[in-house]
Amino acid sequence: MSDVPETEKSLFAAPPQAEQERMVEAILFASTDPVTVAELSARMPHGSDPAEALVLLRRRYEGRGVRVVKVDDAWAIRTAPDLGFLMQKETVETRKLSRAAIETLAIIAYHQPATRAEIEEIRGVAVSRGTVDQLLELEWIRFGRRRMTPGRPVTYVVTQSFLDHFGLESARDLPGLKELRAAGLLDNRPLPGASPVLDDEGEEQIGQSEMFED
Amino acid sequence: MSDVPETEKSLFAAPPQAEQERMVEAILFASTDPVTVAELSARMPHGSDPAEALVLLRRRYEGRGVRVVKVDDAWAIRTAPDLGFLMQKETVETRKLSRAAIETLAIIAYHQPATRAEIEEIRGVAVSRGTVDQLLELEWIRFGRRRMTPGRPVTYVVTQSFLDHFGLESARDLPGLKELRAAGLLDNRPLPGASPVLDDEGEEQIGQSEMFED
Amino acid sequence: MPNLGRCCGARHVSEREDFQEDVTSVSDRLAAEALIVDVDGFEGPLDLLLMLSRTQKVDLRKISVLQLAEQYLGFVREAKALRIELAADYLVMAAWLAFLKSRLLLPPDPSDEGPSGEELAAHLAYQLERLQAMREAAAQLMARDQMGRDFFVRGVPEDVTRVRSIRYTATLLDLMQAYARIRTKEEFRPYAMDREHVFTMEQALDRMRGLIGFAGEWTDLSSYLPDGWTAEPGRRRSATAATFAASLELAKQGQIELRQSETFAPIAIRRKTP
Repeated sequence: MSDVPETEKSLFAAPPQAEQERMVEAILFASTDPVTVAELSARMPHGSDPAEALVLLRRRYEGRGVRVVKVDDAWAIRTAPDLGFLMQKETVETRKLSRAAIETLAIIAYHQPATRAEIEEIRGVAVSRGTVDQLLELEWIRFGRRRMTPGRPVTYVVTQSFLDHFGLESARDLPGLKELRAAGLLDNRPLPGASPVLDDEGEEQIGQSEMFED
Repeated sequence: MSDVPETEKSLFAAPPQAEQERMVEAILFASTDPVTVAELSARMPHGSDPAEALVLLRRRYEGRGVRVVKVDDAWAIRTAPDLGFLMQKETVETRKLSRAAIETLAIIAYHQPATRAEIEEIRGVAVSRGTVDQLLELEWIRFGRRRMTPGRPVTYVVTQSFLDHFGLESARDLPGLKELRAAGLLDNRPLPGASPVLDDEGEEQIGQSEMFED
Repeated sequence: MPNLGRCCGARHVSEREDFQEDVTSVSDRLAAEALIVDVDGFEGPLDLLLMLSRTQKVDLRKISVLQLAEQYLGFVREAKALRIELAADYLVMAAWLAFLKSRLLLPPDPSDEGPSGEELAAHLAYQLERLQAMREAAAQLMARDQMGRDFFVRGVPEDVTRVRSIRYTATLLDLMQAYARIRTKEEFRPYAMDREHVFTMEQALDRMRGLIGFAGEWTDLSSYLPDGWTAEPGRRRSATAATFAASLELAKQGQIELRQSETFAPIAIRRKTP
């Protein structure tokens, strides 16, 4: 087909204007780069007038979701600038809280109001700023009252969001040590060399903070 | 806290229909792969109805240089097939498929889900690993569910890419499907006095044409 | 192989011309010859049968399976005569067709329970028709407008930037486990501390039993505190308590006497002289 002599081709009339517009539309759509008028001419049937077709096409896309735009001396179809926000997809990734964060949260929940020093004492390791920030950002903890002790340290308490997330009515509903043990979460084996008395003491000691007392 | 945005959101009206159409247009233009209605919904503002917008958009592009096409449960914009001659530059030279590969593909498409044994029974020869691999690599077929028959053989089904490549809205639109079914040529007719193997295939008959039934 | 087969095959056929009784006409013979030459080009016996069935130039549904069986058997015979190695499945098919042919030709045996020759023939015709139908379907499929050849996708797809937000979750069980972990750790801790900072009564007793023999005069109890337990208050308290308890024990056993001048005054002990 392509070797049909030039003279013979010219015997055919140029395609109608609407058809030329379709052609330009298809070419601009499928091209990986902006296309010049000369290139359009070369690709379209003999006698076509892509410049004219471009004017019509450009007008046709006015106000649409995509536009016919000029890039240097070439033409392309591009998303309307006001719809750029559609070109992002939000993906939510669910991740488990880190061990440090969940432990810190647990200590605050069980001992609230708790200062950072107290958390560190219980965990036996320093609590990083990031861990606390993360919990604050999750809105699972918030600042409580300052302690009336030297340095007036801030305290942390759990929030309503925390209770909502964990399906608790109040922090008092957190299972106590006895229940944790009954659930098999606390190791019940006496330590080698440790007397059962120690175990009991441990439990009493754990009877801990005011929130569990009533 | 989480229920506030919901009420807040509903205070904003969904974008007007014309605006929604623009949005769908922009998203479809920007994507190479077909986009599902669900994905459109997720990317568009709250309360949008892309299904409605798609109907309008499809009509708008009728007879133009590009078309809005449905592929499976997703939508895409493709150039009009009659303008393919303009696209020599974009034409991708696809690897020639062997006769075995083409026939295997057709058998899977018309009989899906199809097991290797079924393909072999229809073609009368063993299906080579390479043939199936080639189709899998092209992403024209994928693994379907295993058959609940002895040996739990894997089945093959055609993919959305397959439909997209051949311009099919669904596997129901395969050429000549109705006639083949009416002629009983898609039945899995067991050999009279069937051997145990064929017996199994008789059972497998259940899987056949069920996809076309609704 | 095909080229070689063509030249040799042709010669062999002409040499054997006189003995060809099955091949009735010249055209049939030529056809059989061509088939043998192309044996490598066939995709198995079913493909070959389909090819043979076309020579009957009828609707596949009206095909004469008997005639087809004969054509096929003729083909196999020819191949054997030409010493062309046929794959096993071609021979299996030949055996089956020979069986089918006998079924079709002989009057049905009423004692035979198996399928009739007609049923088997109908199934073979069905298989051929189905294969033919699939080939036509494949051809129709490939004749469709294809992506990248007839229609095209967007040349410059826009990347959808993914805005990834991370949602952290934890369950009540996670929380309980975390707390249990910490508490379990704490239960161990006093035990470890005992070793380091607690001076037990047993230790104090052992120590005082050894020292008591030297205590003839009233001596302040605090002087019995072990070295290294007096500086740090915690350790001092523990050692003092243990030593005091041990001294009470020794007094009870009648080994020492205790003396304290007034409340909170230092306590002194001395060996009890019997």
